Amino acid sequence: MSLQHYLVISAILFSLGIFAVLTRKNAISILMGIELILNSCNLNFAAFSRFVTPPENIDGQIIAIFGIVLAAAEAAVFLAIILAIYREFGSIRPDEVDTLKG
Amino acid sequence: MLLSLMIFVPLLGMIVVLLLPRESEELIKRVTLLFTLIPLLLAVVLFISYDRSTAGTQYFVSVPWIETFNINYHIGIDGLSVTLILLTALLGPICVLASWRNIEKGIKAYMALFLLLETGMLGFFAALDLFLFFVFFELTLLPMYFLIGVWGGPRREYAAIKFFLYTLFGSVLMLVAIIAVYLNSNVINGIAAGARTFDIPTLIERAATEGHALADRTFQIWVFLGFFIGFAVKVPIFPFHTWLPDAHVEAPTAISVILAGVLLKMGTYGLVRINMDMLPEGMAFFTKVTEETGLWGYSLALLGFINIVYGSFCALAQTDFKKLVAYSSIGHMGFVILGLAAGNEVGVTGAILQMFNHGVISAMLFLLVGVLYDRAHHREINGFGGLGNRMPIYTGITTLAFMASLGLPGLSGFIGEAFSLLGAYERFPTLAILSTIGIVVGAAYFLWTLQRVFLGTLNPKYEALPEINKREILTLVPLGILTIVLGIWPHFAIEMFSESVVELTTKIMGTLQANL
Amino acid sequence: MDYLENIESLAYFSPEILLVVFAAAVIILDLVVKNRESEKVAYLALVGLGCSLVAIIITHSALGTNESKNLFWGMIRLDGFAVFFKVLLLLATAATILFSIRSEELDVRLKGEYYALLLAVTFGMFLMASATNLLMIFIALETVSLTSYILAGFLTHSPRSSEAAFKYITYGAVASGTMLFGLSLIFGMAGTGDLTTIGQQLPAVLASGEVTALGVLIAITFILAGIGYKIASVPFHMWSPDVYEGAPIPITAFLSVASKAAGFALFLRFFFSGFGNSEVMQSIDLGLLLAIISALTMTIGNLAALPQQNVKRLLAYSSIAHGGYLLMGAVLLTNGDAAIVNKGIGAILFYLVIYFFMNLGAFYVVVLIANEAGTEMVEGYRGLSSRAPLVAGAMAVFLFALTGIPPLAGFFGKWVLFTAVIEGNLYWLAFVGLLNSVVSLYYYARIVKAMYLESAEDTDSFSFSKGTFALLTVFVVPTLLIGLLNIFYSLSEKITLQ
Amino acid sequence: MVIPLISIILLCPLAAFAIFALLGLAKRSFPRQDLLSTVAMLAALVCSFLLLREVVPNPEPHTVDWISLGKITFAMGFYLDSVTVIMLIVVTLVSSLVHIFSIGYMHGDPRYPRFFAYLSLFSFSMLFLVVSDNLLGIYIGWELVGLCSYLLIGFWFEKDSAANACKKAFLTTRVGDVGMFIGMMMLFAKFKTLSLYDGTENGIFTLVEGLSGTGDIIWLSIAGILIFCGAVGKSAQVPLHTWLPDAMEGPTPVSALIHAATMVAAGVYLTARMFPILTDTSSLVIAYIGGITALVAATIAIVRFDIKRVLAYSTVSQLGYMMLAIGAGSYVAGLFHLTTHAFFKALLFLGSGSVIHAFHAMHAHHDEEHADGEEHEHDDHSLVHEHGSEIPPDQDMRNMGGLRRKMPWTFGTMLVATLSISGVPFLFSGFWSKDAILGGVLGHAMVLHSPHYYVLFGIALLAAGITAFYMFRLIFMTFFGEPRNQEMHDMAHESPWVMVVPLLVLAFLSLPVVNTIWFNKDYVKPPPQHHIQAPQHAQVVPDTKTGDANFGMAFFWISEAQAAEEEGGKNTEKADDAYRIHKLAHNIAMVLSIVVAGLGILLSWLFYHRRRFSAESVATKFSPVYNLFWNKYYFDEFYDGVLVALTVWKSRLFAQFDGSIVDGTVNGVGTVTRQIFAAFIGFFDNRVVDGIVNRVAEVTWAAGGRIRRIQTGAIQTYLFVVLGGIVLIILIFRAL
Repeated sequence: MSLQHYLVISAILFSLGIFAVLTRKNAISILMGIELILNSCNLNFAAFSRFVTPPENIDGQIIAIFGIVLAAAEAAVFLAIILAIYREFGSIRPDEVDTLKG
Repeated sequence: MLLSLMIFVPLLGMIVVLLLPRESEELIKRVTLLFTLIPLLLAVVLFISYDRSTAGTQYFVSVPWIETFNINYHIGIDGLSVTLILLTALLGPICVLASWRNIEKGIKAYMALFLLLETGMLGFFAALDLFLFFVFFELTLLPMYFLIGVWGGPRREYAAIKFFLYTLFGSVLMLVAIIAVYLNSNVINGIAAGARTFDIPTLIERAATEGHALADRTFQIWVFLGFFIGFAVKVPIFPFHTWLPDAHVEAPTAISVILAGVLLKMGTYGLVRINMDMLPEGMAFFTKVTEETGLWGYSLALLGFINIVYGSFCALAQTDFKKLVAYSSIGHMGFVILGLAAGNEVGVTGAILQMFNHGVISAMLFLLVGVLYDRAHHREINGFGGLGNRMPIYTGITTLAFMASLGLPGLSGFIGEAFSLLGAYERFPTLAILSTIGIVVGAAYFLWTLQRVFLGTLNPKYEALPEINKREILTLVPLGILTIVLGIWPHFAIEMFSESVVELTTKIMGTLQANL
Repeated sequence: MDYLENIESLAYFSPEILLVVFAAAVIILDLVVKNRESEKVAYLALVGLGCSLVAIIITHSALGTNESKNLFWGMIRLDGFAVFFKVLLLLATAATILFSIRSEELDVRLKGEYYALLLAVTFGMFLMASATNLLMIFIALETVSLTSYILAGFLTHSPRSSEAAFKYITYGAVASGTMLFGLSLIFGMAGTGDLTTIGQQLPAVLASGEVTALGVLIAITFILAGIGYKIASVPFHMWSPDVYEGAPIPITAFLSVASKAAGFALFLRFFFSGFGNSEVMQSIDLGLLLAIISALTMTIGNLAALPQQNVKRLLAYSSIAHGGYLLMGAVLLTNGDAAIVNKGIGAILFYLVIYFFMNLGAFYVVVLIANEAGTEMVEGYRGLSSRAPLVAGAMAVFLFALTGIPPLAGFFGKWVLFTAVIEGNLYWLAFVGLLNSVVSLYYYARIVKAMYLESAEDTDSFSFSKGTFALLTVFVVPTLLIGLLNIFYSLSEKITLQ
Repeated sequence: MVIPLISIILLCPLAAFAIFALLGLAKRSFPRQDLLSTVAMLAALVCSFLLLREVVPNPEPHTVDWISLGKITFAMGFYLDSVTVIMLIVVTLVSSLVHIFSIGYMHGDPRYPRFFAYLSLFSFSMLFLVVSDNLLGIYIGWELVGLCSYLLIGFWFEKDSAANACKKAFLTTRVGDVGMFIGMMMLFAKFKTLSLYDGTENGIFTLVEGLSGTGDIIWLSIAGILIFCGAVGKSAQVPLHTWLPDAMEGPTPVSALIHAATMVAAGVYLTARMFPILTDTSSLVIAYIGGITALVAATIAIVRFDIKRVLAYSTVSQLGYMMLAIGAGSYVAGLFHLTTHAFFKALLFLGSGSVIHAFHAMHAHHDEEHADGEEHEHDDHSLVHEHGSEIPPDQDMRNMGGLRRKMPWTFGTMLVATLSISGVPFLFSGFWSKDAILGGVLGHAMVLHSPHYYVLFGIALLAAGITAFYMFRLIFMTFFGEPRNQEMHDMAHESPWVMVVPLLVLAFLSLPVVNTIWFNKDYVKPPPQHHIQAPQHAQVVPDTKTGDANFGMAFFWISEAQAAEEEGGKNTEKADDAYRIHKLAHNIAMVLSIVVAGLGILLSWLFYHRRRFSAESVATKFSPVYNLFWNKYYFDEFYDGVLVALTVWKSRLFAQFDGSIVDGTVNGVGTVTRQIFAAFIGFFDNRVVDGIVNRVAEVTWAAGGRIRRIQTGAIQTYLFVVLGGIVLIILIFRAL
C-alpha cells in the first residue's frame, strides 16, 4: 500500500467527521465526528512518518500518539459540558442550545 | 518657554479645577477665569514682543518627543499664528464670563473641559510638528463633544455626535495624508536619504526642493486633497457644512462663541499652514486654470463663492436667530476661502484678516444672541419686535455687531471682505463679481433681522425685558473695541503677518508662473 | 542550529514550571483551607504569577539581548519575542484574578480549581508564545483550549455559561481538528515538525514540484482555521460573541486580551518561521489573503457591534474588530522588505500593549457595573456620570481610547499600525481601517452617551472600595500616557523574530 | 497748518458722537448733547473757513500709509483742492444751521440727545468722505453716511413705515455701492492702487493719463459707469431713486441735511471727483441718467400733495441736473449748482419743517404714530410692507393755505428759496447755476455736434420749466389763498427764533454770494479730462465759464481775456472757437431758461392762485398722463411685478403708492427664499447634503443588522460558515 491510499482514507475520514459535525442533531454524534477528524489527522501523521521522513525519525508517530491523548482529554471535557447542557436545557440537541445569538 | 507656558497653563488650570470641591462653584469660576486670564496676558506679551519685521517663526521650542518616529515637541509662532493665538486667548475669559450664570449643572466639569479645550486650541496654533499639530487638532474634539452634548439644547446628543463624526471623518483622511507626507519626507529622486521628519518648516523646505518626493505634483495633489477635506469639515466648506447649524443651535452660548470664533479658524489656518505653504503645487492645481488642470483650476475659488452665496441665502431663510448667525458665518468663511484661492498678497491678507475679524464679530453675535435668549428663552426672530425702545444699549451694540458683520466700512468686517474680493478679482473676475451678491444679501438679512427684532412697535410680551447687564457688557466691550480699532487701523493687525504673507504669496505666485 | 537538550533546558523553562507548581499548590491549598475564604487561594495564585514573572526576568537577563535559545531539542524557543508575550500574558492573568476576586457572579465554590485553571491556561499560552514545533504548537493550543472551555462554562446553574462552553468546545474542537489536519499536511510536505526546517524545506519541495501550491494553500487554510479561531478572525470568529457573552466577565476579559495575544504570538511565529520565505507566500498570495481577512474582520466586527445592546457582547465584537486592526500588521509579514516586516511585528506588539490596558480597563468597568447595577445592558449605564463620576470618566477614557482619539493611547497604537501598513503600500487597507475607526466611534459613543447625556431612573450613587479605584487607575494612567512616552515605541522596535 | 485744521474739522463731530456712545454704555448721557454737537459743528465750520485761505487751487496730497503689504500700499490721506474746501464749507455750514434748527424742532422728543449724536456722526462721515483722497476712503465715508441716514430715517422706528423706509434706503443704496465696489476692483486690478492722486506717479489720475491715445478704454468706460452706480444709489438717480421720497419718514431737519443738502449730493461730488477717468461713453451714460432723472422726478413732483414729498422729488430732479452737467463736461457748473442747491433746498426743507412744526407737528406726530402702532401689530414678518399711503395731516398741502400772514418769516425765506430754485434771473443764485448747466450742455452739444446732447438740453429746459411750476404751486397752496383746514390753521404760529435764524441765514445764502468763489477762476480749476478716444474727434475743453460777464454786477465778472488765456495752454485757435461756441451757447441758454421759468411761474399762478383753470379738470382731461405721474411712472409696481409676481401687481395697481426696487428684490428673494429656496434648502441641505451622510449611516446600520442575523446562535451554522470560509478561500486563491 502506498502513501496515497492512506491519505485518501484519512481524507475520507476527515470528510465524514466534518459531515457528522455539521449534520448530526445530537451532541454525542458531533463528538464522534470530532473524534473522526482527529483520527484522520493521526493517520496522516503516522503515514507521513512512515513514508516521507527517514525511518530513524519517528516524530510523526509521536505526534499521532499525543493526538490520541489530547483527543481523549477533549472527549472527557466535552462529555462533562454536555452533561451541564443537559442539566440546564434538558436536551442535547445542538440546535436547541441557541439562547445566545445576534 | 513663554509659549509653552501659555499653552499648558489652562491644562494646569484644569487639574486645579478638578481638585476643587464640586460645591464651591463661585471659587471654581474664579479659578477658571484666572487660568484663562494668564494665557491672555502671555498672548498679549507675545503679541507686543513679536518682531514684525521678519517672516520666520519666533519663540520656537524644539524638544525630542518620540525619537522612534522623529517626532519633536516643536512649537513656534509666526505672524499668522500669533494673531489667532491672541484671538483664542481673548475669547477664553470672555467665554468663562459668558458661562458665569447660565450653566446650571456640573459647572466643575464644564470649566475643566473648557480649559482642556483652550489648551488644545492654543497648542494647535503654535504647533510646528505635523504630528503635534494633528494631536492638538484632535484634542479639541473630545471637550467639544461633551460641552455640546452635556450642556447643549434639546437635540444636543444628535448635534454633538454629528459634529464628532464629521470632524473625525475629516481628520481620518488628514491622518493618511500626514503619514504619506512623513513616509516620503526623506525621499529624494527615489532614494531614501536621512531621517524622516514631521517638522513642518523642514517639510516645507523639502517640498520646495527640486526632485524631492514631496515636491512631486501628483503626490502633492493627492495629499492636498487629504488635508483639504480634513480642514474643509472644520471651516466648514460646502458640502461639509451641515454639522455647523446643528452644533451652533444646540451648543451653549460660550461654546458657540468658541466654535465660531476659533474652531472654524483652525480649518482655515490649516489650509494656509499646510495646503498653501507646504503644498504649493497642489494649491496651484486647484487654483489655476490650464488645459491640464481644466475646471479643477476653479475648484477652490468656486467653493469659496458657493460658501458665500449659499451661506447668505440660507441665512436669509432662517427664522431662528442663532441659526441665522451660524449660516452667516458659513458665508463669511467663504470670503476666506476666496481670498486664499486668489493666492496673491491682497487676497491672502484679506483672508487672514477675515479669519481674525470673523472670529471677533461672530463671537459678538453669538454672545448677543445668548443675551437675548437668556431673557426671552427663545430665539424666534419673528417673536420679538420693538426692543429698540426697551433695551437701547443692547440694540446699540447689536447694531454695531451687525454692521461690522455685513461689512460696513470703518468696522473690521469690511477690510477682510474687501481685500479678499480685490485679490480674487485679479485671478477670478467673474467669481469675485458674483460673490458681491453675498454683500447685498448679507445686508438684507441683517437689516431685516434688525427690523424684526428691534424696530417697529414693542411686542407687549417684552414690556419688562431687562436691559443688558454689566457682566454681559464687559464680555462684549473688548470685542467691540477690537472691531472698531481694526476697522480704523487694520494695519495694527496686518503688520503682524504681512511679512509672512509676502513670503507665502511670492512662493505661490512663483509656482503659478512656473510649470503649470 | 544548536539545540539545548532537556536537562539544560529546564533552567530556562523555570517560569512555566513555576506556574505548574503553583497551580498544584493552589488546588492543595484549596483543599486544606477550611472556611472557604477564597481570597487566600487567589493571592497564592498571584504569588505564583509573581514568582514566574521574576523567573522570566532572570531567564531573560541570562539570555541576553537579541539572543535566542532553542529548548528541548527545538521544541520551544526562548527569545525576546517570547519573553514579551509571557510578561503580557502574565499581567493579563493577574488582572483576571483580581477581577475574579471582585466579581460577584463567580460563586465561591470551586474557587481553587478556578485559579488553578487560570494558571494552567497561562502555562499553555506561554507554550503558544514560544512553540517552534508542530507538535508543541498543537499541544499548546489544546492545553489553552481545553482549560478555557472549562473556564467559559465555569458558572454552574447558568445556562448562558454552559451554552457558551458548549459552543466554544464544539467550535474549538472542530477548528483545532482542522488545524491538526493542516499541520499533518505540512508535516508531510516538509518531512519535519520543526518550523525553521519547514521554512527551509518548503521552498525546495515547491520548486522541485513534489508539492503543488494548491497543497500548501489547503494546508495553510486549514491551519488558519485553527489560529483564526483563536484570534477570532473572519470567518472563524462566530463563536466569540456568544462565548464572550455567556462566559463570566473576568474570563471574557481574559479571552479577549490574553488568548488573542497568545493567538497572535503563535500566528506571527508560525508564519514568520514556517512561511517567512517569500516564494512560498507569493506562490499562494498569502499577503492578499491576510489583507482581505483583516479588512473583513474589522469591518464585520464594527458593523455587528453597531446594534448591540449588551455591553459585553458589544465589546466582544469590538475586540473582533481590533483583531482585524492587528491583522493589518500581520499582513506585513508577507512583505519582501525585512525592515517593514519588523515594523509590522513591532506595531502589533505595541498595539497589544495598549489594547491590553484599554480593553481590560473597559471590561473591569463592566464587572463593576454588573456587580452594582446587576446588568450588562447599555441602559444600565444611564446617568453613570452622576452615580459614579470617576468610574464613568475612566470608562469614557477607555472607550475613546478604543476608538483611537488622540491624545489617548489607542490613537498612538493605531498610528503606529497605520504608518507601518501605509509604508507597506497597503493604502487601501489603511483606508478601510481608518473608516472603520470612524464607524467604531458610533457604538463606543453610545455608551458614553448613556453615561453622560442620559439620566438614570434611580440616581442613588454607587460606592466602590479604595482597591477598586486603585486597580482602575492602574488601567487608566497607562491608557492616558503610553502614547506620550517614547520608551514604549523603542521597546516594541527592539523586539523581533529571527 | 492744513493737517491740524482738517483734523479738528473731522474730530470735533466725531468726539461729540463718541462722548454720547461711551456714556451710553454706562447707561448715562451728557446733560446737553444738543449744545455739545452744535458747538462741535460750529468749530468745524470755523476751521473750514480758515482752510479757505490755506488751500491753493492745485490739489496737494497729504497721505499716510494706511495698509502696506509687500509692494502694494493703501494710503489714506486728504485730497485738498478748492472744490474740497468749498464742499467742506457747504457741509459744515448747512450742518451747523440744521443743528441749531433742530434744537427747536426736535424739542421734547424722547430720544432728543441721540438725535444730535447721530447728526454729529453723520457730519463726521460726510466730511471724511469729502476730504479723502482715495477710493477706499471715499467708500468708507460713503457707507458711513449711508449708515447714518439709515439710523436717522429710522429715528422714529416705532412707525413701521419709518422702519421700512430706513431699511429700504440702506439696501437700495447698497445695491449701487456694490456696483461701485466692482468698479473699484476693476481699477485696482488695472492700476494696483486706489488713491486718486498722491503726488507721485502712481495715483489713478496720473496713471490714467498714460492710457491717452491707447484704444483700450472699454473697461475704463465700464469701470467709470460702475463707480457711477454708487452715485446713482446715493444721489437717488433713476432707477434707484425710489428710496429718497420714502426717506421723508425721517425728521425734517434730517431731510434738509442729509436728503437735500449733503449726502445725496455726495454722489455728484464723487462723479465730479472721478471726472478725469470718465470716458465719453461713460459721460454720455451719466448725462442721460441725469437728464431722465431730472425730467421724471419733476413731473412726479407736480402732482404730489405731501409738502415734503414735493421737495423730495424736486431734490431728485435737481440732482439729475448736476449729474447731467458733469456728464456734459461742465464740471464747475455741476458743482456750482450743488452748492447753490444745497443752500436753497435746505432752506426749503427747514421752511416746510417750520410749517409742520407750526401744526404742532411733534405731538400730532406722536399720537398718530402710537395709533398706527396698534393697528398693524408688528405684522412685518416679510420684507414687503403695506405702506401707509395716507399723508400725515400736518404735511398735506391740502390742509394748508394762507399761512403767509401767520408765519411771515417762514414765508419770506421760503419765497426766496423758491425764486432761487425756479431760476428767476440775476438776483438769485439758482439762476446762475442752473443757467450754467443749461449753457454747458448746449455748448457741449454744439462743440461735439452730438444729437444726444441737444436732446438732453431740451429735456433740461423742460425740467426747468416744470420746476418753476411745481415750486410755485407749493408756495401758492401753502401760503396764499384761504386756509382750507381752519382749526389746524388756528393752531399755526411762527416758529421760535432758533428755527427762524437758520432760515434767514440760508435765505441770504440763496442770493448769488457763492458766485464769488465759483467765478474766481484762479480758485477753481477743473481737472483735465483725458479723452482716450482722441484723436478720433476734437479735444473738448472743459467748460469753466458760468455765464457771460456782460450783465452788470462786478462780482460776476470774468474777463474774456482770462478765459482765452486759460485755454492758451492747448492749441489756441481750437480753444478760441470752443470758447466762442460756449459763449454763444450761454447766451442762448440764458434767454431760453428765463422764458421757460417765466412760463412755469405764470402757469402755476393761473392754476393755483388766480384759479383761472382748475388743476382737477386738467387732471381728468389728461387722466392717463396724470395717472402716470401720480403713480410715479409705476416704477415700484414695475419692479414688484417683475420680481414678485404679475398677479400682485394687478391687485396693487392704484392702492400701491410705494414699495421699492430693493424691497421688491429682497421681498422677491425673501419669498422665493422662504418658499422655493427654503424648500430647496430644506431639501438640499437636509436631504441631499445631510441626507447623503444619514443614508450612509443607515446603510451601515442595516449592514450591522444583516450580520447580526447571520449570528443565528445555532453552533452548526457557525461550523457551516467555517467550512464555507475554508472552501471559499481555497477556491478563490486557487484561481489566483
